[in-house]
Amino acid sequence: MSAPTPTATPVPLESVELACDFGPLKLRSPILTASGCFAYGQQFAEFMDLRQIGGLSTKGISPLPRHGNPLPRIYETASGMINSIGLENVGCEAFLTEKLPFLADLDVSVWVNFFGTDFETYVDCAKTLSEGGEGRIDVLEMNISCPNIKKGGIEFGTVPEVAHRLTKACVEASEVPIVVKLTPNVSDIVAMAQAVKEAGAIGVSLINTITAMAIDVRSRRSRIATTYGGLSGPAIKPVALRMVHQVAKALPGFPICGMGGILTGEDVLEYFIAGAHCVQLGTINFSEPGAALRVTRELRELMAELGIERVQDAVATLGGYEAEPAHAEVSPWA
Amino acid sequence: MSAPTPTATPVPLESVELACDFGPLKLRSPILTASGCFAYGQQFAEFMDLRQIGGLSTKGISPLPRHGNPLPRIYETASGMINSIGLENVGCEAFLTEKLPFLADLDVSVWVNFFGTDFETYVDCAKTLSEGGEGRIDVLEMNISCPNIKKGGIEFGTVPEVAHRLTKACVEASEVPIVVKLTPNVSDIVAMAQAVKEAGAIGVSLINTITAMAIDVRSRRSRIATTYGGLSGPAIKPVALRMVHQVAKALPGFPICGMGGILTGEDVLEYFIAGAHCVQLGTINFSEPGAALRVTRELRELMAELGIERVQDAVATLGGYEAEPAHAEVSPWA
Amino acid sequence: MKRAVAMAQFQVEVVANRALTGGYFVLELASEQDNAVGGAQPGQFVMLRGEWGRDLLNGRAFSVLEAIDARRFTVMLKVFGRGTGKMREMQPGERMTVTGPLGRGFPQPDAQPDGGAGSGRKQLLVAGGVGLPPLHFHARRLVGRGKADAVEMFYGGRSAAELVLTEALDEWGVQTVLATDDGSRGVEGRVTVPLTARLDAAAEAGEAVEILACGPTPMLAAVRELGLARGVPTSLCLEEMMACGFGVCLGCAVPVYGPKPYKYCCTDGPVFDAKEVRW
Amino acid sequence: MKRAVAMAQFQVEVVANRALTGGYFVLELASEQDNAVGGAQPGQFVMLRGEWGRDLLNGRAFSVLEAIDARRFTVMLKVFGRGTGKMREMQPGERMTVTGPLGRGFPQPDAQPDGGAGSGRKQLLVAGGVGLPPLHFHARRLVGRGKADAVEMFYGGRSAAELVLTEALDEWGVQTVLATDDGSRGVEGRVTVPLTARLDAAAEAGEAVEILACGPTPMLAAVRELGLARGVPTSLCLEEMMACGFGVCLGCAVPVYGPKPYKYCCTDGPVFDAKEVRW
Ligand SMILES: Cc1cc2nc3c(=O)[nH]c(=O)nc-3n(C[C@H](O)[C@H](O)[C@H](O)COP(=O)(O)OP(=O)(O)OC[C@H]3O[C@@H](n4cnc5c(N)ncnc54)[C@H](O)[C@@H]3O)c2cc1C
Ligand SMILES: Cc1cc2nc3c(=O)[nH]c(=O)nc-3n(C[C@H](O)[C@H](O)[C@H](O)COP(=O)(O)OP(=O)(O)OC[C@H]3O[C@@H](n4cnc5c(N)ncnc54)[C@H](O)[C@@H]3O)c2cc1C
Ligand SMILES: Cc1cc2nc3c(=O)[nH]c(=O)nc-3n(C[C@H](O)[C@H](O)[C@H](O)COP(=O)(O)O)c2cc1C
Ligand SMILES: Cc1cc2nc3c(=O)[nH]c(=O)nc-3n(C[C@H](O)[C@H](O)[C@H](O)COP(=O)(O)O)c2cc1C
Ligand code: FES
Ligand code: FES
Repeated sequence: MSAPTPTATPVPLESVELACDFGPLKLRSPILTASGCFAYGQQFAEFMDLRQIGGLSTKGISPLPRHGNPLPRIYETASGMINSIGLENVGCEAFLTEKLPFLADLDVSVWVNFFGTDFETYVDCAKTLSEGGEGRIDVLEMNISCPNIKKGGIEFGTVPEVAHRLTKACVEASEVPIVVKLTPNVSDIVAMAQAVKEAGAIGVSLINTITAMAIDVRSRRSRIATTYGGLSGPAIKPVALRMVHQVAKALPGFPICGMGGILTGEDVLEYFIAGAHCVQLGTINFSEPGAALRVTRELRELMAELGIERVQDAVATLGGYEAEPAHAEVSPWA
Repeated sequence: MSAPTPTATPVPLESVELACDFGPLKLRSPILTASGCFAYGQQFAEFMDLRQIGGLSTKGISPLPRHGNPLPRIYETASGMINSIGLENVGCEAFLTEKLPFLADLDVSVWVNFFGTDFETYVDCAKTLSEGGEGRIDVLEMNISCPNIKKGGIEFGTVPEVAHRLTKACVEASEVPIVVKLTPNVSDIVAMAQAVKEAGAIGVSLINTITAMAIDVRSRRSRIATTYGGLSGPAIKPVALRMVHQVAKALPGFPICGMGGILTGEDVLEYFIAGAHCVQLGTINFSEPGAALRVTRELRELMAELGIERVQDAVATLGGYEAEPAHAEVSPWA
Repeated sequence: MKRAVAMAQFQVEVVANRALTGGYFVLELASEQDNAVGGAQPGQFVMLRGEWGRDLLNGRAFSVLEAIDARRFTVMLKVFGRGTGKMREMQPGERMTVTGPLGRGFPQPDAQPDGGAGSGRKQLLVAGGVGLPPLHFHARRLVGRGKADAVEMFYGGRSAAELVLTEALDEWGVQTVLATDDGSRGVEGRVTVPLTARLDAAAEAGEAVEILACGPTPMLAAVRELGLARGVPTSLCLEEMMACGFGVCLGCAVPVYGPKPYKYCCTDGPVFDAKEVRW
Repeated sequence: MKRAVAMAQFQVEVVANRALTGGYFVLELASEQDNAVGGAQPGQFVMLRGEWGRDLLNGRAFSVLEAIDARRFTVMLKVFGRGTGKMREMQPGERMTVTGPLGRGFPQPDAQPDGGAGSGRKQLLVAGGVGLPPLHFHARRLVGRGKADAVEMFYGGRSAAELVLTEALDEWGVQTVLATDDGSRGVEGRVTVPLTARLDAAAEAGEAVEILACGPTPMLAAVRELGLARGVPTSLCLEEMMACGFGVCLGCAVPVYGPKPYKYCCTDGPVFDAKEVRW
């Protein structure tokens, strides 16, 4: 028997408050857009009023510009897609001069996703962005989880001690708070979150893509030139949600930015209940560039319907099931 | 530019040979059905001629019968489903007396999936099944990867040294060859495969389900009574295929039974090309109990079309991309 | 209560998709060859799936509403989630895959002359919402055998619009008590209100009755309480999440009292003796 | 070649789904309000997606075949995979989402009087298979401006059935050379056979021509070879895997010569100067 739904008292739409905290940060809305799925924002201005999103995470920035991987770089799979863009980006300098001003003007939370190719370039990048940002960057989102980069080592993202050391160095080099974006390709996501928390990250972003492949049986080649790519989209939502819940349970109160396969306001609420403090929308932006606003509207309506006034009222509120009545050979009804 | 498809010379349907080897085993067809998705086989006799499948893996057997988890136990997600059945099974004894005779009569490859709740019961189980099977069991498929079992420890499936020790003990206790079924919930699948190979397993089954969750936002509970369950179905195929390829590349020739989201003959061929020697069909059996035969037919037709006469002609044949012409500022065409 | 006919999987075409009030609709499905659903027992169900590709993987369970002949049958449903949403939009000519008939149906009023459930007692059919179809089918079958007076229907919904297919019951001469939460049709209140009165009357008159119920879980829990408190044999037709429908996924466990803690909704049920259900 | 009109995302309804020969079909789509595709340039494309749920996530790219008016336009396609398979089955009244118009179209024959591509040279349009729509649209536009003689069409397919929409070309008075692999219509052989003859004739006559080509990659590679070897300005309309269509996923990279190793099919193309393509 599924237990009956707890009856919620709806509240008026106007009393739903989306403003919320992410650790030390104030967000106007918990709905952000994800790195690599929103470029540097400009293109989306044609589709919506960007000031209504909570914030955005830029395409991952490295110290020097990068050109990305050979093609094919993307392939669609069941309820998801695989990508291996290769962390193509304009580099720190061009970012600061050409892209950041536009973002700063939006007055939303600006998360600059970044990475290096080794320990030193990670730290350099954090330092350069922190200094060059001149207060216009709200978060440095450190990507230690990209499956598509050859140099730099998978260990940053999979070995807690290595992640700890790297995070610590970047936190020390940066005035801007650091959120570490973790890869799901690990045995123990909690150990990773714990390690970067202790190193001074103000929160974690969960999850990056899951390493994956697809094969063209006619050409007998991977559908992705670099053989493997990262799986995103609704297919991975159940895995992402599980990891968010694991981390939220193990590190209560530690801010989590949840992502993976969000398509609707209901998906967002699932992430809150699991323990996320804010979320990012990724793949959906490609097919529906105005998705962040629709999802915001849906979330607001759903919160009103379910009587949830503030985002934090829902965060980490997963309940359990009542135990079934004890088993007995003979029915008490007999 | 996607390179042109290599032109294949079709062969007649009759010359397609599905019989193949899996290490020391001879399989009549590489298409088996997966543990937990085929019960003990009987129910499927109403839908198809079971003698036409390559073999089947039984529901996981433990030394003693188990009753399984409270409900809800299953939930559908985007292109997949989550389950937490709780390894319900009839136990070794009832399996040997009540279920095995039916399977032995089918004259297909009988894989008995098994597990214990700790080191000793794993070994016990292997021994009991090996002895009690009296030659009617072809493979003991050791499940060290079930996300739904509380006792027994996640370490069996995630720490190579622990998996090695356990596998070694079971191999020594059993006359029947052991295939170890690995969990995808690890940072390094190759290390796991390597460990069980060195312990004497004749092959690995890849992959079991990915730990996952979904939330009912109205009741604020997990859709699964035990909070987490295992994700299966087409959603996970890209992850499974990647792991099969990683292991096949690292351990050439080591038999791999591939599974995860197979729906079509083309899916099967993808697994072969990635490096699987045979495959299992799981979730598809629920909605289409005759799927194994349709998929067999599709595979045969596709092999004929592509001029692949024997299964092993396709195994581990993934090719690469030609390099793009070197980049230059000035076009050679200019 | 053994399965009456062999189950099988077969293709059907949507013949009609008829809207009723209250968001309910009836799909009429037909196969090219005779199918086993023609011989379905009331309470048995089918797993249905459209040509939906890689998402919406598993079939959806629906009670048979009517086995029209050896090739045609109907189900009644409303939009619940994605699968039923797609079914609402289906057009005549579209194809679906059916597995069934599955499960065990309701006890027959004359099936077992040994004094247990189904022993010639008057059957009080208690239906709520999408719980109507199997009981409607049950009534139809008995009417077809000239036994309209073997059953009485108690049928509840939130409002008049949610009570559907009642004309047929009238036509058949099946005594029917309707109840709506808002009083817009029939008795005002839950269906358990008139049912209680009926049970009390039966007890007073020493009349042998039994209950067959299908509907939302809270309703079934209340009906069980009422029935068993009075020693009235009570059968509940349950719904659980199902992936396969034929006993292999073990997803549809129903907690029970008895030698084992679980039975399976799809193969042991969906109709269970209220006494054995462990809620 | 800047984007002529702002792109946007909007809803359309399928007005008609017309089968042609060879498995091709034309979808006519209409929005309730004026849409920007009405002002599309030939060579620009749209991303289309039906109400397909959680699978088939991204839009599919299709060249505009005709911008009928400010609300209606058509695309021409054939079944390639799952998305186009669903589109084949679409019925009038079904809804789709459109993003577009996207990308940069073909050079106009009179656009640039500076001697570069599009400088009043005669345009040889070379189409193969699903490469027809943008060139057909281009010819239609020029005809509409009374310039049927600014273009000549070279159109190839495997067999007669694969050559579609040729009546319109005849009607418009566009000089057209057809070629089929099996000789069932027009010249026997690849479309490059008559194209070679035409290029050689132009060279001999000192006639200024340019090539605009769209079709399968091997055809484009051959056309590039022919054109550039003779110093003929050549534009290729390319296809790459696309997720977004508007420059944010970086999935549709095209390897090029120039300051950077990649350009993007969706924003820098789909029409590229053959010289810059790095194949
Ligand atoms: C024996 C039986 C008979 C039924 N008879 C009817 C009927 O006659 N008319 C009717 O309207 N409904 C009936 N149902 C309920 C019907 O199966 C669900 O409404 C339907 O599965 C919901 O599918 P969905 O895709 O719209 O919902 P979603 O929420 O999108 O479905 C997600 C998944 O959950 C499963 N699921 C969700 N709810 C249920 C449920 N209640 N029971 C089983 N699986 C569920 C679906 O099958 C699917 O796998 C019956 C259920 C059972 C078990
Ligand atoms: C600029 C441009 C214009 C096009 N114009 C036309 C046209 O007018 N008529 C026509 O029939 N086809 C055209 N195509 C090709 C068309 O986009 C593909 O045939 C279509 O995307 C295949 O989708 P599917 O779902 O059937 O295939 P699937 O193989 O199921 O698609 C899987 C994924 O791959 C992508 N994909 C597959 N092939 C291509 C491709 N060639 N280009 C881009 N993405 C692809 C799909 O968008 C989808 O995301 C055009 C492509 C581009 C890039
Ligand atoms: C095309 C593409 C490019 C991406 N690039 C980056 C990146 O540069 N840095 C990063 O941290 N994550 C990147 N991601 C991962 C997303 O930010 C996000 O974590 C992931 O896609 C899961 O969310 P989704 O399922 O909503 O897309 C990329 C994802 C996609 C699909
Ligand atoms: C309901 C269900 C029960 C399962 N039970 C078992 C099990 O007992 N032992 C096991 O090793 N794997 C079990 N599996 C995992 C499958 O055998 C298979 O590895 C997995 O589902 C991936 O394949 P698929 O995507 O084709 O389903 C189960 C899967 C499902 C869906
Ligand atoms: S639904 Fe699969 S066992 Fe009942
Ligand atoms: S399709 Fe996304 S950048 Fe071109």
